[in-house]
Amino acid sequence: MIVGTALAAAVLSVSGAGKAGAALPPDVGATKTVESLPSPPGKHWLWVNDFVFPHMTDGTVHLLDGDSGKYLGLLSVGSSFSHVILPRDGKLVYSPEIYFSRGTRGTRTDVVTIYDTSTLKVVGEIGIPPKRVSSVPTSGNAELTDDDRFLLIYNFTPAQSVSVVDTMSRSFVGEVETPGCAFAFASGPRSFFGMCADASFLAVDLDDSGHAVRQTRTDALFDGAHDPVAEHPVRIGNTWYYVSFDGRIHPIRKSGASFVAEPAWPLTTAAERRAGWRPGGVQQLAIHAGLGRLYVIMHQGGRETHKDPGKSIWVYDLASHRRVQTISAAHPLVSIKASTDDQPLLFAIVAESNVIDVYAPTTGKLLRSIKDVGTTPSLIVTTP
Amino acid sequence: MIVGTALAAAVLSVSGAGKAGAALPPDVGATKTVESLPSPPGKHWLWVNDFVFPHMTDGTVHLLDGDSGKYLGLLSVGSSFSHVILPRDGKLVYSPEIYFSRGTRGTRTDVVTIYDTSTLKVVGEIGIPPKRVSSVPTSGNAELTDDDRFLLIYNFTPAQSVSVVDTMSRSFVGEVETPGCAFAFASGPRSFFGMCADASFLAVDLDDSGHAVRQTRTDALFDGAHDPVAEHPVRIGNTWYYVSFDGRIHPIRKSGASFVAEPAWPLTTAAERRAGWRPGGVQQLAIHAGLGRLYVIMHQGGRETHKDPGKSIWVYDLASHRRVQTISAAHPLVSIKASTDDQPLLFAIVAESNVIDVYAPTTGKLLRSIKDVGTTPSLIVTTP
Amino acid sequence: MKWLDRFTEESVRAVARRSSRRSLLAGIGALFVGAAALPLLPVARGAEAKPAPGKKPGGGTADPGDPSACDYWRHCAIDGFLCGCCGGTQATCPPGTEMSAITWIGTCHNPGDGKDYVISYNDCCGKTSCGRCFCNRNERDTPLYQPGQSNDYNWCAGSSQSNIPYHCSTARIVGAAE
Amino acid sequence: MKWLDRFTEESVRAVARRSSRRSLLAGIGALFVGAAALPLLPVARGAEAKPAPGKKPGGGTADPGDPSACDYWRHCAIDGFLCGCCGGTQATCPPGTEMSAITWIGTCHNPGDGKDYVISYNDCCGKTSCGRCFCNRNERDTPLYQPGQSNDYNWCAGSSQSNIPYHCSTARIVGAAE
Repeated sequence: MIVGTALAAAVLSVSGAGKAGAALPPDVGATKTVESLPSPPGKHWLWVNDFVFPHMTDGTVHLLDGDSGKYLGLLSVGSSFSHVILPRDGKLVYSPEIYFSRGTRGTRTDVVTIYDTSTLKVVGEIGIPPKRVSSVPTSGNAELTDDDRFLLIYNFTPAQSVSVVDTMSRSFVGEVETPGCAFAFASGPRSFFGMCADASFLAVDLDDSGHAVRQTRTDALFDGAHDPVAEHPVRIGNTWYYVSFDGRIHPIRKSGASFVAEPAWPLTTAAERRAGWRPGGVQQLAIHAGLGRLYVIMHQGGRETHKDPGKSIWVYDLASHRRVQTISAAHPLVSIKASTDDQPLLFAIVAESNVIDVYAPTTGKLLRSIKDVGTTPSLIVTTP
Repeated sequence: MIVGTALAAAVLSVSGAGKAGAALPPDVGATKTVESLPSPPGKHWLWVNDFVFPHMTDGTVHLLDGDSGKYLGLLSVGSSFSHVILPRDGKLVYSPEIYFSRGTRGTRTDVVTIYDTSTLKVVGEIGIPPKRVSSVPTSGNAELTDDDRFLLIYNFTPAQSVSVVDTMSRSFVGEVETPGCAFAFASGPRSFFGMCADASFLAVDLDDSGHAVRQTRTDALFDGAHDPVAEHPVRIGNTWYYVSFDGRIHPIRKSGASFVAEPAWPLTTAAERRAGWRPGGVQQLAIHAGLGRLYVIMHQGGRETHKDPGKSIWVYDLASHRRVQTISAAHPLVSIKASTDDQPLLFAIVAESNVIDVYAPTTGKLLRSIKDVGTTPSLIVTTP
Repeated sequence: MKWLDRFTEESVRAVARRSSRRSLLAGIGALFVGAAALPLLPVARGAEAKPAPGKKPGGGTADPGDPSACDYWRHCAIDGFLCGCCGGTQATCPPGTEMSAITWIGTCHNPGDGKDYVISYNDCCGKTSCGRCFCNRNERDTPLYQPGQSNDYNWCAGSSQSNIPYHCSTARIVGAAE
Repeated sequence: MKWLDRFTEESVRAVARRSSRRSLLAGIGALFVGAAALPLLPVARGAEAKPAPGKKPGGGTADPGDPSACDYWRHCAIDGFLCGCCGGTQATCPPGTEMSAITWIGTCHNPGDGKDYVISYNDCCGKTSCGRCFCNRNERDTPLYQPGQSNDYNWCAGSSQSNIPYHCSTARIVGAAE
């Protein structure tokens, strides 16, 4: 402390002895030392989720501004991360996180950490059972109910269940057993569904306290044995669009307390299928409700390439099922996501890289590439 | 469990229905499911310490066999790691580790984790004060006393002290204040020293319980203002060899309870100095007592390049101070370390890479390169 | 390495695809593939556990190829870091890790003897990612909602005391397939 | 990027080298450089804290260059990830991080006005490495046993509630040097 004061004196003395002319003002002296962000968040912001495959204890989320390409900030989110979940006002971030008392060993602790999107500071933490699924990141691993009241988290131990968290009281409510069924897709203010191994859907209704009051299991809604659908659907209203390995769109619609399959339609012509065109990637589908457009990452390959990246984005009119546009991507892509506003951007994760490409979806033009975004980015989450 | 049994039945049935001829024997059925290593460890083993700069919560240590180039195993060692310390029998590994309850936030816990070198399993843990230095990895951050009884750990909060750990009782003994002085270099069974900012040395004697009983501070032993020595010395007996930024070797010898400077000698001729030759890297020096040789990573550059990698290893005879050999490295190097046996290998970390090069020190021949060793390897530790 | 479509640590491979007992293993049942089954096998096969002379794994004509190479025949359905590059072998975990109790299963063709074998891809758990010899041969993979045949789960989770941390994957022979 | 010789997160730069008060700061004293000193300065300089019109940091001729570039004049002694690439600026930390109380000091020449400035390289702490815009200009660095001028310490340690985790580094003007 004595020496500290001595330094202060030294700095003040040299500061007072500058050359003639006004010097730049000091930054040391400004009250603001830490940035904050506008609230609510911009509609062209994106949260790039990174589970950091080579160092999975150190998961991260990178917040970017798609308009400027500016890197806005980072969240540190623990082991085997999947993705953050934002409520519709975008003012908070819910992050299901796993920690071990000794990094890769010791006692496991699962929490939902709550961050403020304006400060990126921790504003709350909710303990949950140490059962959260560890898998390739996928959006069905956690979602909020349609009124943002309950956070639903898929567990796999390998027994399957869903943890229900009340965001109002910030407490764990309980666990809903979902044997044979994966994921926790919200389907209303008090309901969610899982996808079952036999291609059926499990519909679960909750009461106002978050406890399950009804479970309804459908028949198989697609051909799970011969042409299963990929995990990642996109949703408009009460319809979820899935794509099968061979490139058929399966619209699944909520009907009452259950689900029905609308007629499936193909992305490809018979000739295109013969040429091996099929969807691929992780977040293979994107959608924009206002434009009525569906975006699909496409490539050519055999069935076992159903997760391979693609350099082509095929664009479909949801009403006519017709392909209306083809975007030739600058780089092979694994995940795409459209912003939800009226002047949307289409965000994409470039395969084998930490680069995020931003496209104008209507023109297909690559607007910018944002580099050095984490280590192994996997899923994009946008402002609701 | 029922289904598990069903699978067993299925596998057994298919196993019994193979084609004619003896099938390969099953591995499922072998009692050994996890490898173990010979004990004591080989003299040509090396522990490559990696603090994983882009993901510092996930520090690692990689154990390699320098003869075969085989990767033997890994330790997960927590945040802001420096290096492991081995007792002279090589049967245990002491690892000063830091953890936070929430990865990058929450409660900090510092421990010394003890691993068995044969199983690479945790066999003990000793709590220490959460004060361990976080810095560029350097060997003086932790050492064992010469009889392996006490582990000495440098603290920087920024107050400077040394934590003393009793490896016999596996307990924290206490903290020795070392104001103005850094590091914890062992200098006997019951003594260690620190290097002080004014180029003096602080000698500390311990009693049999590990408590400090005497502190002796020398005068300056080199010119800390104009040509300081790098942090990383090499040792033979009671002499520590340091190299200065400008390339002078400063032998510092323990004398009674204190230290004296032997005459310094230059690595370079005046012409070589004019040509900019100087030492660089992190672990810049290596030594082999039996051969009487000193190895120095050399490059050309200004004084501010004193940590830069070098593509040349200059070899000196310790008795005559003459350069007797020059090894042209295949790649720029940041750290070198010689094994301690009579047929030594010289290990090297390649700059900007995760490659370990293995040289025959007598011929200067590159024997092998071991690739994919961690993320940001920094320090090499060998079998004592 | 195509990390993103290929980073998955494990995959339950379908012995069912080649077995008339497929119906037993399909659906929810596949969830528990290997959970209890594999520990049963050692008892039945203790006498056969040692390789026959001249048939060292990875050596000779009976088990051809390099166990550290992605194209080694047993790796036909693997997805992860090869334990043989991490201090283990194709059949054992590296020192200090723990073999997962639950595993995923593949059926691979051995060009050395012309037979098909059921391969158990047990994960090794409890340390951070090995990071060496990433290998993915992603045939017959199914989505996560069909866990028994999906290579996108981390089977270290819940399957061992080590819980989540995934290190590498082995490729162990269960037996010859029909 | 020469990560290994250049990965160091921070460096205490020697105002002492340009100051007749060097003796005050040498040796053990340098340990506590900035620990209490810098918090004193804001009080003295509150009136000057706002940039003058036309002198926006990083813009105009008075403060030339790109604060996100390693060759920006204020970075003459920086060693770490530039906060301007991480959601902060050259003078502020990214959202959700915490500025270290202890800092290392450099003296940099501003080609815009021909003056030398004392620069405080406060670290931002509490999240994992930013990983973007690594920059090292490693002049006048001293060894770790001379902490006041060594760029090899992590000054997040002990200097903030966030403790060790290092995220990025700022380059803040303290004042004009003599």
